[in-house]
Amino acid sequence: MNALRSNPTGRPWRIMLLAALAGVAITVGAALAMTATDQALFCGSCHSMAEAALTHKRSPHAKLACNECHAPHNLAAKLPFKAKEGTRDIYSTTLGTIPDLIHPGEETKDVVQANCRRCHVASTMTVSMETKKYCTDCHRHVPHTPKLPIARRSAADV
Amino acid sequence: SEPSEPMTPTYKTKLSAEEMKNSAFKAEFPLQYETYLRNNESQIMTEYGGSVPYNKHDNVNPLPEGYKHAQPYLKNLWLGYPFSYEYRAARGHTYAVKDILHIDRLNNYSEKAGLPSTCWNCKTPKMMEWVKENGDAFWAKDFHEFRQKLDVDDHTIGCANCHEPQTMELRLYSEPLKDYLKSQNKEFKNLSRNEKRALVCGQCHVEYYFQDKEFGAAKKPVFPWANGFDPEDMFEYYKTHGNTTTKGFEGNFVDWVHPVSKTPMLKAQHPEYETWINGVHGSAGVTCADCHMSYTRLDGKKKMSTHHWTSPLKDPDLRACRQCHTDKTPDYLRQRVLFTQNKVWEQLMVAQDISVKAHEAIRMAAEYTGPKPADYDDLMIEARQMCRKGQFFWDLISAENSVGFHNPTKALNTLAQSQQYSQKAVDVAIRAAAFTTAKDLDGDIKKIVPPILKHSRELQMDPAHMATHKWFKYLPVTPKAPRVWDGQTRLVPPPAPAAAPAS
Amino acid sequence: SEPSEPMTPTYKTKLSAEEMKNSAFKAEFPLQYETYLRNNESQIMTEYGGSVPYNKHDNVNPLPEGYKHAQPYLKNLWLGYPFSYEYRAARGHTYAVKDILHIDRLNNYSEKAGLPSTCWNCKTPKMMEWVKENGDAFWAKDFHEFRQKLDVDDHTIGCANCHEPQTMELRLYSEPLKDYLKSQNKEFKNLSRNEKRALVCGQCHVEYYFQDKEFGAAKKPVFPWANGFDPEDMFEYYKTHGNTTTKGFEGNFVDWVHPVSKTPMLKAQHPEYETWINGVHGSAGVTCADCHMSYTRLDGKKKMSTHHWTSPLKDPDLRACRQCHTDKTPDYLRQRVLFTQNKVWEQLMVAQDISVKAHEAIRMAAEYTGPKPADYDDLMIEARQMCRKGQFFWDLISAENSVGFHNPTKALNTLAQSQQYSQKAVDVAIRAAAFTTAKDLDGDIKKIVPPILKHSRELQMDPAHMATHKWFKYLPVTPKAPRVWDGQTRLVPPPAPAAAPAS
Ligand code: HEC
Ligand code: HEC
Ligand code: HEC
Ligand code: HEC
Ligand code: HEC
Ligand code: HEC
Ligand code: HEC
Ligand code: HEC
Ligand code: HEC
Ligand code: HEC
Ligand code: HEC
Ligand code: HEC
Ligand code: HEC
Ligand code: HEC
Ligand SMILES: [Ca+2]
Ligand SMILES: [Ca+2]
Repeated sequence: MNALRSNPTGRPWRIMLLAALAGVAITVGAALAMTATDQALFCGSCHSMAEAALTHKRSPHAKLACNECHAPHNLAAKLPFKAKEGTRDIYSTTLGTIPDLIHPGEETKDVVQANCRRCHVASTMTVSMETKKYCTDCHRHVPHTPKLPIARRSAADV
Repeated sequence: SEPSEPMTPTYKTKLSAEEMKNSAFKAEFPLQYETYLRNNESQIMTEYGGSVPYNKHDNVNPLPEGYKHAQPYLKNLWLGYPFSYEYRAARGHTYAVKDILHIDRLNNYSEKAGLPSTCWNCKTPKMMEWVKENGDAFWAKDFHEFRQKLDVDDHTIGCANCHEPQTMELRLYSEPLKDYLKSQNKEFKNLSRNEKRALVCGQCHVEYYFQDKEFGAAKKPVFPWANGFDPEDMFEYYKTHGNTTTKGFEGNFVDWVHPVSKTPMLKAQHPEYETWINGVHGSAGVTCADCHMSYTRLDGKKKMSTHHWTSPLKDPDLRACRQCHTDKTPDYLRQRVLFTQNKVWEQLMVAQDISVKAHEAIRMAAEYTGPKPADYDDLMIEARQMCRKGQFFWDLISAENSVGFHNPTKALNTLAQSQQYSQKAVDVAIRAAAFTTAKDLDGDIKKIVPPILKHSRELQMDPAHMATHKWFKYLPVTPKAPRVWDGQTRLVPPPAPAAAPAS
Repeated sequence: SEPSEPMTPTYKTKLSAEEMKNSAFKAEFPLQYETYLRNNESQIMTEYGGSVPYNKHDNVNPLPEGYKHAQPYLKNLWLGYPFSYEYRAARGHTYAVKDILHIDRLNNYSEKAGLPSTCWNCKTPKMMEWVKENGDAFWAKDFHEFRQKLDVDDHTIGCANCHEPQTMELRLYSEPLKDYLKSQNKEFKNLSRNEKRALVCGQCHVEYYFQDKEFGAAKKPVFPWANGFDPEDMFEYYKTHGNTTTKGFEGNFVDWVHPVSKTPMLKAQHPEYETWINGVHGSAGVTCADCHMSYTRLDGKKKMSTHHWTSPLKDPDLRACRQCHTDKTPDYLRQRVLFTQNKVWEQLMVAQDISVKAHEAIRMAAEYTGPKPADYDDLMIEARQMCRKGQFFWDLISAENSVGFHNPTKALNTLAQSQQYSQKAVDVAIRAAAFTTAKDLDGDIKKIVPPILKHSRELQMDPAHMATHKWFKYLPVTPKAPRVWDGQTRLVPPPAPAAAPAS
């Protein structure tokens, strides 16, 4: 199922794409590109991101860029992270191995968690909200409302 | 681009508005069609569900004939009713026509099927054609009349049952569901997309009955929902929607009379929709399609609804569930389903046993010849009413295909009620027999009334078989008759046309 | 600028490590203390829960004495046991000492309370002091000995029961829970915060029993969890943890013998923790504190855990629930809770009735003087075993304070099982009486054995009262005695000290 990990012939592709993407990120280097590729408009341009983009748009967090949550805030960590994630996204999209279930991986969850804490530091100062592993264990709707009926989040692709 | 509200994609096909053949849809929708063909998978089991059509009463033999989680008393409880001849676990939609053509519930040893054409209702899109041609006269026609009028693959449950062929919009083909919506002043096309994603299944996965002629077109299928979807609501409904004249049951709808206890019975069938509707998921708006038609990417790119309707637990990854339960592992979710199913199964077994005991208690009271209490007749009516109710409540959960998962609390509460009503039937029957039968009814029910493992239309013609169980003596041995139908094949020549009646 | 790293708040107080007084914490934690005082609210009810301490058996009188959802047979089922004198709905932690000082379960008409000091275990942080001073000799001491040794407000359940006063870290004060964790090779301080947020409640909101001296310190409280947390696990546990010598119950732990049926009984108490642990929420890691101590903002800014432990449904907005169920309205969630509670309540009532019938059936069989079946003695043992089990299973749900919400499927399954065991007790008792009692047991149980509405230690001294119910004749009329204790006040002078034994 997971071509990226199990298909050995995928390896050269992966390296090429990684190199290409990292190259773009470094040579353009402009804060502009960096910011643009953080936004809902960019991420949502991919069809497979439509559900996330829609639910995000309807949420109280709508004004945030996707990567306010989905990339490390610290630039040194953000660059390689974006390159790696971007490569994976493009790789899956172009090679047609988009999984049925796009699931937040461990790394995504940790990155997001750090960002929740970063923004909401004031809320978590007086009382420890780290009673659970993730903020979203309580704030289950943030921001993609995963418990809503599918028809209100998603539809088949044309 | 800005994300848009989720909408089913729209289509403009080259198909005719009357298209019924499944294969006709293949060219335009190769991916949906490919998943549709996966309904042919008929091997994989889960703990309680899955797709092997084993005999649902046979907990003795291994798969594919029996299964560990079978209910041994089914043939006893449905004695005298076609379901006692054969009842198997459901499998994929692509088998619907094949399976109905071979099921022993229909009389394949006679020119008369014993059941009306209504049986076709939930097996084929051809229904639309047949109802249009025959009007309400269709329902009461003999089932056999239409045996050869369809193709087993091309006309089994398929695209046209749920989609308008030219636009692929969801639609209803089902007459009883249309009638119900009309009675609620609702129109399918004005309902939300989410409601439609459950109602298309609610065309078939529902409790139904065949209308008595006094109430409209004879044998027309009707959904007994006027009072609501709960067991008590449907039971109340049946009290006033039939033509029975039996004392104490006047005006009741009755599916058949149990030959052992002479109780006017109800049969419940697959009430998935009614069970789901106020369950944990149903009330949260999570629809059948969310779990049984989750999105998949067949070409690795495009998202589409899988058209392989089956147990979502057959997928090791439980992807259907984890669209919503993103924070849970497949193993965790599976365990939670089992946490409910194990308990429901346990209570189902108990309810079944007491239901059998109720029939036996009533039989003994009916045959009791000693001095009777003054209110004997009333007691017998009360005992039979409780027996009817207890068994109907049991059957609503037994016939429901999720072993309680679609609505855990309703399932368990209904089974507890079933046990109470059946126990009440036992108590009242013992009272009617002036307590003389208490002793014989005490003890292990499996010994008092053993489960019937084998029974069929053919076996009922065999006096030796009919001597193997004490309850069989309440059934007639039927005359030996050759098999007339094997699927779509006639095995004996058709009878000479009846001479035109002299006029 | 970069926001600062979030820090889990830690505390370093000026309190002594041995601080027990609630008021001592006020200055350092005014907000938590303010919410703590809200536990004094004792007026608001929900459909099934809330904080009015009505009599839990009284479904006749209005609030505050009775309530529509009371269980009428409690005094019958607990006859001969202190619970039959008085049992009220729980209210806030701030009342714990007040309420135990006034409850009629303890004998206030005698120098001997009739119950050991173990009763103090879950009412006050003073426990830590008392256990330290007395060691394991503490438990078997008379309850009255400690009546005046604490302050009703300052020493009611409070901060020190759950927090280490100098750091405010969560800690366990509870001996039985420490013992249990030790038996599992676990240490509280190594557990996750999430587990701690349930275990601090699991110090008290659990089933317990007072140990027979053969098994260790006499009267020490123990949690019967060695086999697990389910009803069957605990029932099995009790089979081997007592000193009973009664035939058929050898080695069983027994709380008391029901005087009417002579059945060695078990009493279940508030098994919230055991019920929750494998329920929908418990298994998902949602803890007691998540629902009963949700974060709140008292001064409009600072967020803190509310220390008002009460029904989350008392809040019209159901804020505790909606942090997780953000997509649902309060009304929707309330209806879902009721969907479960209504069904559980219905089955609780039925289970209760059959349990009463079991005692009556056994009583009749015991008093039956006609020719007995050969296995009469064995049958009586079996009937009593089933009666004990049926009532224990009922009590586990009856005593649990959420009316099933903490674990809907386990609650309903347990009640169905209770009904089956109790019915089995009835059936076997009828068999033991050679079926002669079947007739007298048939019919409305409310008429055969009316619910006992009034009973108390004082009433039991009154022969006229003791003539008002047929079951009372199995109880001794107790000698008239003046009241000795009213709360912390002695009403009669202490007895002269016993003369020193001559040596
Ligand atoms: C406020 C923080 C936040 C923002 C903003 C946000 N996300 Fe997420 N995202 C999350 C969290 C938290 C999860 C994990 C969800 C879970 O565990 O259910 C997640 C999961 C995902 C997933 C995995 C699939 C899923 O639905 O669980 C995708 C894809 C995703 N986000 C894409 C996006 C896109 C695209 C945007 C912008 C349009 C976006 N996110 C904006 C917090 C955020
Ligand atoms: C080129 C199309 C495309 C774009 C643009 C895109 N994604 Fe994705 N994304 C995908 C695909 C395909 C997957 C599934 C990858 C897989 O799991 O193999 C995915 C997966 C994810 C996941 C879940 C994977 C995990 O490991 O947790 C997150 C979160 C996510 N994307 C966020 C984003 C964000 C944020 C952006 C914008 C910065 C973005 N995506 C832009 C195609 C895209
Ligand atoms: C870049 C900053 C930022 C990040 C990252 C972020 N938030 Fe927020 N969050 C906000 C802002 C700003 C608001 C207020 C939005 C409003 O009310 O308009 C908010 C609102 C909220 C609210 C209250 C509204 C609601 O939806 O209930 C919650 C809860 C919340 N955030 C939780 C989270 C969690 C959990 C995460 C991580 C998954 C997260 N936030 C990540 C900035 C952020
Ligand atoms: C929340 C998910 C969910 C929803 C919604 C749902 N189901 Fe199910 N369904 C299940 C699960 C889980 C099972 C149990 C499968 C098993 O035991 O293997 C099941 C079992 C079934 C079965 C039996 C399958 C088998 O293998 O025996 C049928 C038929 C069925 N459901 C139809 C429906 C219909 C019709 C609806 C809507 C009215 C519906 N379901 C709604 C999850 C769901
Ligand atoms: C209202 C719709 C409806 C009607 C009317 C209906 N069925 Fe079905 N039938 C179903 C559904 C849904 C299933 C699958 C679920 C199940 O088996 O419980 C099914 C399953 C079956 C099966 C395969 C499993 C089995 O039961 O052995 C057969 C055969 C069958 N039906 C025959 C019949 C016959 C004969 C009649 C007429 C007496 C009939 N059906 C009437 C909806 C219907
Ligand atoms: C039992 C009902 C049922 C049958 C039979 C059925 N479909 Fe569907 N179909 C649905 C539902 C439900 C949807 C989801 C519609 C929505 O979400 O709005 C759907 C969606 C679709 C879509 C829209 C894209 C997608 O994948 O969601 C297409 C195309 C489609 N079906 C084709 C077919 C074809 C071709 C057949 C026959 C091989 C068929 N359907 C048989 C119920 C059915
Ligand atoms: C036209 C009637 C009809 C409609 C509409 C219908 N079903 Fe069925 N369904 C059946 C019948 C009949 C069977 C049993 C076929 C057999 O066993 O031969 C069945 C079987 C099933 C099974 C069991 C498959 C297995 O592998 O065990 C599932 C699950 C199921 N249906 C779900 C659904 C869902 C979900 C929908 C709506 C999206 C739906 N059905 C719509 C009649 C229907
Ligand atoms: C479209 C969303 C959705 C899908 C798909 C879904 N669920 Fe749920 N599930 C919910 C919601 C909503 C609840 C109710 C609680 C809540 O609001 O979170 C719930 C509750 C549950 C519960 C707790 C109640 C109980 O019955 O014990 C379990 C377990 C569960 N789901 C399992 C499953 C399984 C297994 C599947 C797949 C067969 C599934 N769910 C599919 C949304 C979904
Ligand atoms: C998911 C939320 C949730 C969790 C987790 C939970 N409870 Fe509850 N609890 C409730 C609800 C809802 C009620 C019913 C209140 C009512 O009927 O008014 C309740 C009732 C109670 C009551 C009775 C309150 C009254 O007013 O009568 C007690 C005591 C209690 N819970 C203790 C606990 C303990 C101890 C735990 C952990 C072992 C726990 N609860 C876990 C939601 C929860
Ligand atoms: C293991 C802990 C524990 C022990 C030991 C214990 N209790 Fe309690 N008690 C509780 C809890 C928890 C409640 C609140 C829940 C409830 O009432 O069900 C409570 C409630 C009460 C109440 C108020 C409600 C009522 O029942 O009328 C009284 C009075 C009381 N207990 C007295 C006693 C007495 C007397 C004993 C000794 C026989 C005792 N307790 C032993 C935990 C305990
Ligand atoms: C029945 C148990 C219990 C009692 C009694 C109790 N607490 Fe707590 N307290 C808790 C729990 C549980 C938490 C949450 C701890 C966590 O999440 O790690 C908590 C948290 C706190 C915190 C940390 C900040 C916050 O609000 O979450 C403070 C301060 C505190 N309690 C003070 C007190 C004071 C003062 C009292 C007495 C008036 C008291 N507590 C009584 C259980 C209790
Ligand atoms: C030291 C023992 C003890 C501990 C620890 C304890 N409780 Fe209690 N709880 C009691 C007693 C005793 C009562 C009944 C007091 C009364 O009625 O006099 C009670 C009553 C309650 C009530 C009923 C209040 C009402 O308004 O009806 C709730 C809810 C409750 N507790 C929840 C909790 C939760 C949640 C925790 C853990 C955070 C907890 N308790 C910890 C002993 C305890
Ligand atoms: C145990 C449950 C729980 C966990 C874990 C949790 N929260 Fe909360 N959170 C709550 C509750 C309850 C509220 C509502 C408090 C109120 O508004 O009175 C809340 C409120 C909030 C709000 C609303 C606005 C505000 O500032 O009060 C934000 C933002 C928030 N939490 C962020 C977080 C973040 C970030 C984390 C992870 C570090 C987190 N939460 C973890 C339960 C939780
Ligand atoms: C910290 C998170 C959290 C809190 C707080 C919480 N829940 Fe839940 N709830 C869940 C989870 C997790 C499930 C299980 C299904 C799932 O995974 O979505 C669930 C399931 C449910 C269900 C479906 C199962 C059932 O029992 O019918 C209901 C209803 C429900 N919750 C009501 C409530 C109510 C009422 C409260 C407050 C008294 C509450 N919840 C508090 C997380 C929570
Ligand atoms: Ca029916
Ligand atoms: Ca106990």
